[in-house]
Amino acid sequence: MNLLDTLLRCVATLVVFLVLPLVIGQTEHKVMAHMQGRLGPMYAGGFHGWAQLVADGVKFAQKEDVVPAGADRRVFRIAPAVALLPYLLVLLVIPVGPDGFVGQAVDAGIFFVLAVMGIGVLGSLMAGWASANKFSLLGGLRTAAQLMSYELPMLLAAASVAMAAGTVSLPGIVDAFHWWWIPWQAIGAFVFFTAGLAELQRPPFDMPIADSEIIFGAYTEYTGLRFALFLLSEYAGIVVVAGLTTVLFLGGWHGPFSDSLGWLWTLLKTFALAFVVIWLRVTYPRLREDQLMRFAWTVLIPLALAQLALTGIVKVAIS
Amino acid sequence: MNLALPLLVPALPALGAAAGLATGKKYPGLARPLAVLPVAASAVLAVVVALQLGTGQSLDAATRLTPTGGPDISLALHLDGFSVLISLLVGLVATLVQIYSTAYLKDDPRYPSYAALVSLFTAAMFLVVYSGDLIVLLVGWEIMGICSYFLIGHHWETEDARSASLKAFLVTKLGDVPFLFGIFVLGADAGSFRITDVLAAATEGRLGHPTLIALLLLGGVAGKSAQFPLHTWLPDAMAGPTPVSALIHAATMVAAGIYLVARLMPVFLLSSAALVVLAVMAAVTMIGSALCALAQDDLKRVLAYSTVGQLGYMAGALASGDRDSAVFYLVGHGVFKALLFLTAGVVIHAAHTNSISAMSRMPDLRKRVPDAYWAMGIGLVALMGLPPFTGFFSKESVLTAAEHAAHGEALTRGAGPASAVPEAAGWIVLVAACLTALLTAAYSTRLWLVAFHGRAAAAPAAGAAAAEAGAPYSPEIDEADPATAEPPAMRWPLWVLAVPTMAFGLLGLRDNWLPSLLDGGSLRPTLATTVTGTGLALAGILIAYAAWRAAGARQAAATAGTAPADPGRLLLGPVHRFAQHGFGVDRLYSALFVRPTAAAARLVTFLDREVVETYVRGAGNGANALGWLVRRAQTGNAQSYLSALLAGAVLLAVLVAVGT
Amino acid sequence: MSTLLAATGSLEPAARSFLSPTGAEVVFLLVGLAVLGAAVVSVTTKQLVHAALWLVVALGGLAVEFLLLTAEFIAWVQVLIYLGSVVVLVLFGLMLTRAPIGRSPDADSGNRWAALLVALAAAGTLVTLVADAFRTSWIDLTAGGGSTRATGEYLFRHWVLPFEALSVLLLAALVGAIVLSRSTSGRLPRPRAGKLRAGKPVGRPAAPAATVPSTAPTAPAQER
Amino acid sequence: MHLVYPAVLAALLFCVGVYGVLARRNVVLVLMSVELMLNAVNLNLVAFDAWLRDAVHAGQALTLFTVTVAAAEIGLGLAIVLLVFRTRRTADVDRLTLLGDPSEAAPEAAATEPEGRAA
Repeated sequence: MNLLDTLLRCVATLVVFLVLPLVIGQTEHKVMAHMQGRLGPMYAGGFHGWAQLVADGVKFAQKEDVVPAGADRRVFRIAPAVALLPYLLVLLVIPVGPDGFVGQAVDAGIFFVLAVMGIGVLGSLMAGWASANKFSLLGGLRTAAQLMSYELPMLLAAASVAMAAGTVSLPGIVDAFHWWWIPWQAIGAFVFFTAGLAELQRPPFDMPIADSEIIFGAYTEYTGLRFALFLLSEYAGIVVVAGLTTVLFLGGWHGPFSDSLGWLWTLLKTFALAFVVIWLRVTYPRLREDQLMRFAWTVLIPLALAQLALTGIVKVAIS
Repeated sequence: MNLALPLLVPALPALGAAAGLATGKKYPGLARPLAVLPVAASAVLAVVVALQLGTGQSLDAATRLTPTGGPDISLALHLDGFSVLISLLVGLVATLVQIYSTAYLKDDPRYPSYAALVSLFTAAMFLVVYSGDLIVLLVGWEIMGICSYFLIGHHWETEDARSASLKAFLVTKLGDVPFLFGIFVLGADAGSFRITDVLAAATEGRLGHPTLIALLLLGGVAGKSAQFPLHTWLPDAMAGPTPVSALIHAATMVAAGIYLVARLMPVFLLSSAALVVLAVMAAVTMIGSALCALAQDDLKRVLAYSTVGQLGYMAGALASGDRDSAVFYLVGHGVFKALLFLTAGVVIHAAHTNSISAMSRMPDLRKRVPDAYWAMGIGLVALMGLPPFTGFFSKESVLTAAEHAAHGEALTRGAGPASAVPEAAGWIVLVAACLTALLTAAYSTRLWLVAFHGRAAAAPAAGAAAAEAGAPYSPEIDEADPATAEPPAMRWPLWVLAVPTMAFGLLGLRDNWLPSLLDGGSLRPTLATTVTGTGLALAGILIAYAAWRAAGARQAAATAGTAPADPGRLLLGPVHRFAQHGFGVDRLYSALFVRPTAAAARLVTFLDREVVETYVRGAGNGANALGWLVRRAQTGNAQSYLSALLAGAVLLAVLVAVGT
Repeated sequence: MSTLLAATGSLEPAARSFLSPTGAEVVFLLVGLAVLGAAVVSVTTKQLVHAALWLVVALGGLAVEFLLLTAEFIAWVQVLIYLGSVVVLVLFGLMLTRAPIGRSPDADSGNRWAALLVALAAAGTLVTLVADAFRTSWIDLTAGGGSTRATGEYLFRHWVLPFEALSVLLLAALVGAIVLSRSTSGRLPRPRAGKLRAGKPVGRPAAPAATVPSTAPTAPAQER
Repeated sequence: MHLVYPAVLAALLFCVGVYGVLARRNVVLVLMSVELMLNAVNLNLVAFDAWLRDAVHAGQALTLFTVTVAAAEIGLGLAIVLLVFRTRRTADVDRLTLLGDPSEAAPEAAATEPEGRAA
């Protein structure tokens, strides 16, 4: 009974994991096209090229799986999986609705999420090193440095929320949410979301994989399905970051009729954030590597610490 | 009487020496006044002290210097006729030597230290003379030893001077060892180191071991006063500058021994054995040294051997129990020997050589240094003992004393009973003194004739003569320009000394002149000794002159340019060769002591180098080898260190687990 | 049922044995074997980056072991710190010191056999000791012993002072690392070609290596 | 759970770490082996904490502290390693023998170097 329930939840999460990133990807295509005043892919599948992403997937699957001659084959092959799997695990614990509408409730939710997301760095590093390519190695190192730098503000912002809620369990945090948390934790939300963007290496924080700078960094030598997996991990990352921001800072399922329509609120907020992610990509220019690191250490971390202090003060004041 | 004056007498030269040493490097201009003035002041003070003391008086003052647990050591002053007389001599000679040295060592770079050492030497002699305590006397005695070492080695660049200074130091030290023990035994027996106490003890017969004491003291006396068998250092000491020789021979060093015996005469009179020994020593010394003097070619060595012989005279007088005549002789001899040495310095300065045979080839040496010529003549006549010069009276007094001693009625002048002196000692001294008078006259004549009356025609050039092989090295050669006359500072001291040389002996004629200053009693010559002594001296002169004429004739017959006429060679015959080398005493010592000592030293060196050092080296090598082994482990590889550490930890854990 | 358990409570240790392992024990054993295997490969493989990746496996396995020992929070800390940071740093270090792809012939030093000997001896000693000492000891696991709540309680109730001390330590380490890794080209002596050798003039031989720094480090990579 | 399982596992893991520390040439690998040893200790701490049912959970708290210290250690250690690599162009432990006796170590290193290269 219990095992079956767990299995069912896992399968459901897998399905979500396979669907939502595709939706985000498709959205990105269209949104970017519209924002830049161009058509975008219009033919695949008919209506506004809805099947474009599927076609892309098929194309990737058909491509030859090339491994460079000087590469470390095993590591080269494992790397995409290592990059992708953490997001799958994280997705498992993000609550969508109230009363156990979650893949798997974990006691130390935020902690688990951040710990597992930290593993994703390994994927980039492995890919970058195993490709036997200078640009790949540079990209991998840059990725690792960036991810480790931005993990700290992210952790601090999340800690602020956990402090406010008095728990590290994700459903517990959402349960404890009140509307006035939004102004209270606004700085934390900004820090968390921005750091999340950087974790995903999305523009404007895409220096490590900038194709015009170091020809896609760690992923230079990847083709076909493995490259698709990296892309998938990026879109899954968008889902995860948007979902986590929703759950932590935007109240998750809270909203009108949250008892019945809670999951919808969560999804809506997530999508809205994902739209912001795409929007930002089109809006902002890329940060230089040094600017990028300085932003993390001199802006985000002080902000996160300030938020932590504010949370502490208010928390003491209201209790 | 003011005690400060006698205290200032030794203190002034000492202070002058300290000041000279301190300022010599920085202010060389101060060296001359610092050298001359304190010594001269001391001499004046000595005169003042003598005048204040008066005749027949004595002064004693003492302050306890340090408690020893045994007999106390005190800073004691003892002034009587003997000491003031000798201090006058010391002051006169030292002052003249200092003045003479300012010219003689004018361009010497080490003049300041030299002058300071001479001052110190003088101060030490004053200390010896004035001291009323044997230990303080010993201090002055040893300071003189070290000063003589430095002064003889003044020209330390030369091998001669180095070995001579070492030899003088070691030989005198050899005598000082028994001397020190003698003083200790004396002090222990008498219960005091004060000389007055000692003498009192001697007259009261409280000394337990008079013979032992006297013989031990004789060792030191023989060393300092150059008596056989410790006389060998004195001829070698000629390597020092000539003024130093004058100082040593006339006034300071060698006089100290005689003075000491004279001072402790009552002690010696207690032991007839010691007197006999002293007499034999004196006899051997005077005859041997006179023979040696006859054979020497070096002017200064002749004079040195002559000094040894004259010291033998003094020792003979002492052996005869007559200390008055000994001191009389000492002062007189001091004056004319200083004159002779200073004259020799002038001559050597002018002739540029020490060798009298080389001098004989210089045609106008006589005219070049007329002062020296006449002064030398006066000195030599005094040395021969012809009346009315000093030497005559002093020699006669010695002969008289010996004659009396030989008849068993020694002139002890109250120092002890006349029977204390054995007749044998008197006979020995008398015979030896007569023989020596003959020889002395002979070698004096030879010296005079050969040095100033050589056959000038035989000499090609003065410069070549100086370079003649066999001529002893003279370090003073380059110190002055031979073309210029000797400076006045070198000439007028000669005349200052010539006056007492001629006149001093007359002081002994009246009992209330000089003798009253001493023990009293007559110093007048008796008729028998006068005739004997003068006759022997005249005989010696005639023999020497005849031999010189004969040698000159023989040389004229031979080809020109060979060895110059030397009456010594003719007179001595086969003995000449031995006498020239001091009868091989040096060689004997070398065979008896030096070589065994050197061999023992070599043995010790061998033991040290090969045996002891093997252990040392072995220890070092062992440590090295161990270090090498340990160093093998220090590779700098942290992992191997860590491996060893962990292995040790595991081993310990296992041992503990198994052990419990 | 509960009364029966209570009745047999005192007999319980005797009932436990190696022959009847529980499910958790079986899982623990299997994961432990995996951890051990990964660790052994990690210290023996000649491919440097692989060693780090095998270390990831070993450390991840240990996180699972912690979970099995009900130390949940520690398990996540293990994942966060070790897998997320330490190993990444190690990989950083390996890549910055130019770890080559493929086997490095000189991965093991000369005293490998001494090391093996020491390690085996230590293993023998320790295992003998531990097995002998804890032959009859059993752990009674209760859920929630290492939960976040429990951890927070003991950490901030009993261990506050050491916790704060550790924060100071971390600050010191941070400052130290920054100071050490700052570019100090002006103050550091220029790199030398090799170690200092006695009897050779220092300075002149250093010049070629300093002016052409890229040749020496790439040499190992080309050897392969 | 039987206490012997975690205890023996920890002991073995520790010894594997020991081997790594002693046998590895690259400094980074040595640091990794040190991490293995630390983790073995952690496992022991956690296991004994559970066994003793400690009221203040000393074992787990110490484990957390160990992990923190390990993080600091690896950070500093790598900084040092990189510094060493920057200045001496090598990360090999057994070539960092400046503390050894130079007159002895130099010929040794010179002898082993080509041999190591050849292998």
